Amino acid sequence: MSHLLTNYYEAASVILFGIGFMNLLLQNNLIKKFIGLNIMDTATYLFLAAKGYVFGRVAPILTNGIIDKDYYINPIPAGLVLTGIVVSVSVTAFSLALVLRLYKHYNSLNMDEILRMMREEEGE
Amino acid sequence: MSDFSIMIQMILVVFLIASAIGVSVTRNLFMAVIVFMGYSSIMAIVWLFLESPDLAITEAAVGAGIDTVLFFLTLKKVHALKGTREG
Amino acid sequence: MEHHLNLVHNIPFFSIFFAMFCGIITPLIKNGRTARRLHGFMVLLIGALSVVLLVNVTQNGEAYTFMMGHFPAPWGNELRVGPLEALLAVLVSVVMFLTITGGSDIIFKEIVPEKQNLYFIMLNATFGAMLAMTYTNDIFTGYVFIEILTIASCTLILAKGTKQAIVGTTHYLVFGCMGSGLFLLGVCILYGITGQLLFPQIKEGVAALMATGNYHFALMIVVSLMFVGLGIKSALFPFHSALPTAYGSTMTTSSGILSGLVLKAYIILAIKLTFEVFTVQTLVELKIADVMFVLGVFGMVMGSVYAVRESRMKRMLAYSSVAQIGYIFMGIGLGSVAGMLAACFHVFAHAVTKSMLFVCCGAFIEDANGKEQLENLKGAAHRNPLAGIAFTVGALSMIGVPLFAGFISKLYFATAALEMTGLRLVLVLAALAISMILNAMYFLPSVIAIWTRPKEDGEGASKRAQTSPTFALAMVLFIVVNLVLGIGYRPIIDVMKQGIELIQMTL
Amino acid sequence: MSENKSFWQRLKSWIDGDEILIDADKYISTRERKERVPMEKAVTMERLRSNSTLYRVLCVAITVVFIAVMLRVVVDLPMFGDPGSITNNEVGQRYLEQGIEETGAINFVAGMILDYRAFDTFGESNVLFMAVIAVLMLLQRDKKNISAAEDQEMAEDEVFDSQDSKLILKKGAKCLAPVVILYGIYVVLNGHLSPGGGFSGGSIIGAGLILYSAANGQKKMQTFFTIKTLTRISVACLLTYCGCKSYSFFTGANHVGWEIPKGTPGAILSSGFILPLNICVGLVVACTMYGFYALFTKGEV
Repeated sequence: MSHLLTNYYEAASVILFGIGFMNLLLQNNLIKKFIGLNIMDTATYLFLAAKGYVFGRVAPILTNGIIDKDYYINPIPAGLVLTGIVVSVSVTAFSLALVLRLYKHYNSLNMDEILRMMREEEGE
Repeated sequence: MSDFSIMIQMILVVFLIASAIGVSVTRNLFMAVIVFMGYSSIMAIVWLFLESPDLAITEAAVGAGIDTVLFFLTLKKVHALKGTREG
Repeated sequence: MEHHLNLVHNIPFFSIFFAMFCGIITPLIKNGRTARRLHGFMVLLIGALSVVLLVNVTQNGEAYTFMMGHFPAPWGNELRVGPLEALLAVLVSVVMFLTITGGSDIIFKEIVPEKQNLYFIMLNATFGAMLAMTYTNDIFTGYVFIEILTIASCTLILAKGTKQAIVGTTHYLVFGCMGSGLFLLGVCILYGITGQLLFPQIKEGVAALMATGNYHFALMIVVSLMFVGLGIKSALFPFHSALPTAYGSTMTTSSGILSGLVLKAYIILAIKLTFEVFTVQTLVELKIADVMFVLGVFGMVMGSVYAVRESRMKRMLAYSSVAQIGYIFMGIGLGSVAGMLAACFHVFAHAVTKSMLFVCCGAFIEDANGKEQLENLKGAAHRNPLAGIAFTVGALSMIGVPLFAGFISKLYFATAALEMTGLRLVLVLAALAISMILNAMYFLPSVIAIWTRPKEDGEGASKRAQTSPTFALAMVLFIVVNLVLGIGYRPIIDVMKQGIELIQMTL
Repeated sequence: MSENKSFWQRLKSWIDGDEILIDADKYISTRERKERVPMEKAVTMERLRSNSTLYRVLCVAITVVFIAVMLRVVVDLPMFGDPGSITNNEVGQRYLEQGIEETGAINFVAGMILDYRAFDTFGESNVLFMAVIAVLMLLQRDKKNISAAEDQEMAEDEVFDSQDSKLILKKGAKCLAPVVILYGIYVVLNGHLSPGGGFSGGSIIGAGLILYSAANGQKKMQTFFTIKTLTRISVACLLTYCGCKSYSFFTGANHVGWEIPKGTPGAILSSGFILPLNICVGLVVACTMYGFYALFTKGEV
């Protein structure tokens, strides 16, 4: 338990991941599904960023001309997260465009309802 | 890191979880997007605390900016603004 | 490991960049036909170069790493090239070329003219991403290209532009996002416990962790997250539900690419992870292999059961893919080198066969004016005999009739199972037998149906449909490739063995 | 053709090929009847969902179990902020200690993503490009993607936009847009010197363009920024990116030498390819973000 309190960022990020994942999996409403996707992605990035942090060190940008590995935090997670954010904004835009098209054709945001309508049309 | 700073960070983390749960349970889509915008802004602050200013700038511009704009445009197009309830 | 590189060694790097380059430049080409020519040229060139590379690495018996930039292994990105990777690149090029050659008529018919060039951007990107996933030696690069592949493959599905296609894409995208999310979480935790991102370094880290027993539970969860993620993306049995909706709603050409290649790209990554990061022994020790084995066996049976129930051909083929993916995961789950070898060969056999079946199915549906119920396709083979023959070959290969590719992979699965004892042996053999019977139960009736002349309009139905020469060429080549895999499989197996040995040597 | 033929008779006629049709018909028709079954099964899942309390309880239960397993993993992980953690290894050390010498960038993160691990970043800019092409394919209006209701709605929006009902807002946005764009350009150009870089700066420029377009109407924007401009800028930037990286990967892997001069660390014109790459990424991102906005609102850029 005390571990969870020291690793509070990691703990929070897996909780957020769980919430986001279940939103993506189980929400019927498409917009909330994709908000869930975003929460899930940011949770992963929070986890990664927390892994790079070291107490008492500063951001990895040269300050006062000090070149010392024990002065800055680990730059790798920040770079990976930066890449990840780009990916998730692309996926978000794409998914919302899909939502727009679906609404145009089916007048609904409910995935189950849309699937049902599609099946009914095919059945005819 | 001082105790005070840790306390602030824990409060922020609690806010993050609270807004994530809020997004999941609310039935109003407009509210969900607003709460998600708040979530992204808090995330930007968290990244400042984690000494990653690059990420903070990016998250503020993308998560709280572009993403929210896209979500709102979608809501407008699907006539979900003005407090319409989800179907 | 300082290697003297000659020009041939640059081929993997060149292939990936040339494919992406063609993808980037295609928006400037407004004409879909020109874009198609550029795509065809690119795939042919890369295919030819991959053959050169394959010959070179097998003759020298070497595997090397290619630095992407000025910095060596733990600092910069790397590609890893060996016989197995080169062979996979050849496979991807061949299947891509044949599928698009055979299915391009449908592309030009179904997509509105102003968006045809966009479709080829996505094809080029899909190709580049698959090559990158085949060659990469870096787990995060793998993730980035998984995402490119997700977006590109979703666009291939929605290109048809009908509302069913949009629903199919959304369903597919939701599953794809879940898969990549889980994979990314796995990558992050793995980075947290090993501190590395490149395969060889992670392998050392994992070996050290296994030896000391630290983070045992975390490692187990990491491996499950990554394999479940890849499993969701490659439509492993309980996660397959997006596949029939997506394939049933889109053009058969896209389905052929997706089922033949895109699903395989995720599996290739899973196989690479098994060999180059976690090792087969670790998977067995962590019990992940057992889980994959069970899911694979279930997938083999359940996929076929669903397929038997299905009356629409495209959806039937989609469920058949679920079953075949089950075979591959069962092979990985056997936890032996022989099982992996069989799984690798099945990747080849299924890629070649399923894309051929989809292209034929597309031609049949085209001749039947877009109707895809099995009863509407009656007599389709008489309208288009070449497609009929190819479909029959594909069906026989799927069932596992000797002379065709599918038989050899089943043979190797059975051989791999004979090394096992007890329950596993029984399960594999039973699953193989049941699945073969079920395959026959749904493929034979469709073969019979397409070769049956409908009575009512006897003359109208036997009217020959016009087949373009490119389609004929693609069909003939598809059949030849299938026979080559089914008869002259020895050299291919040898190259795979060599590749696997080389990977295992470089610990 | 009677139903009660023996198996061997049917096999014989099947081999002879004269009665295939009947058998095939029978096969298909039995399969037709079975086809309804999976649909009804699928409906039970919907019924489960309609039973909302049970469904919600199940959702929460699954979430809690998943989170519990993951928390168990977190308990094992290295401590947060521990300098001795395994992630602080030789990889990060080299980025920090020799980064300036080897890349010329004093923002170590920029040096890492645009030089050490540039292949990932190349993939990342391609993801963006693919996304904008995908959105273009989805939302650009063509004969399969138009509806009268939508046309009418858009016409109404246009009338509403042209009224002066939101004058203060519009004037404010007009003043603010150039400042935002300028800040974005600053962030892009200083990517190797200060926090930010191509991606964040590009999104800020994109946000500025969106603001400008919202304030002045898309018509005015179209006078200088159309779909042609968008694709041309994106393609040109990505090709530059592709070219630069091909050069450095090729020379690096083959040990050719011919390195790009790094300049004085800290100066604006320094750090080899990083500045041009940041500019390229920034332009691509700005175009992409504005492209998303325009396609979402009007279905055209």
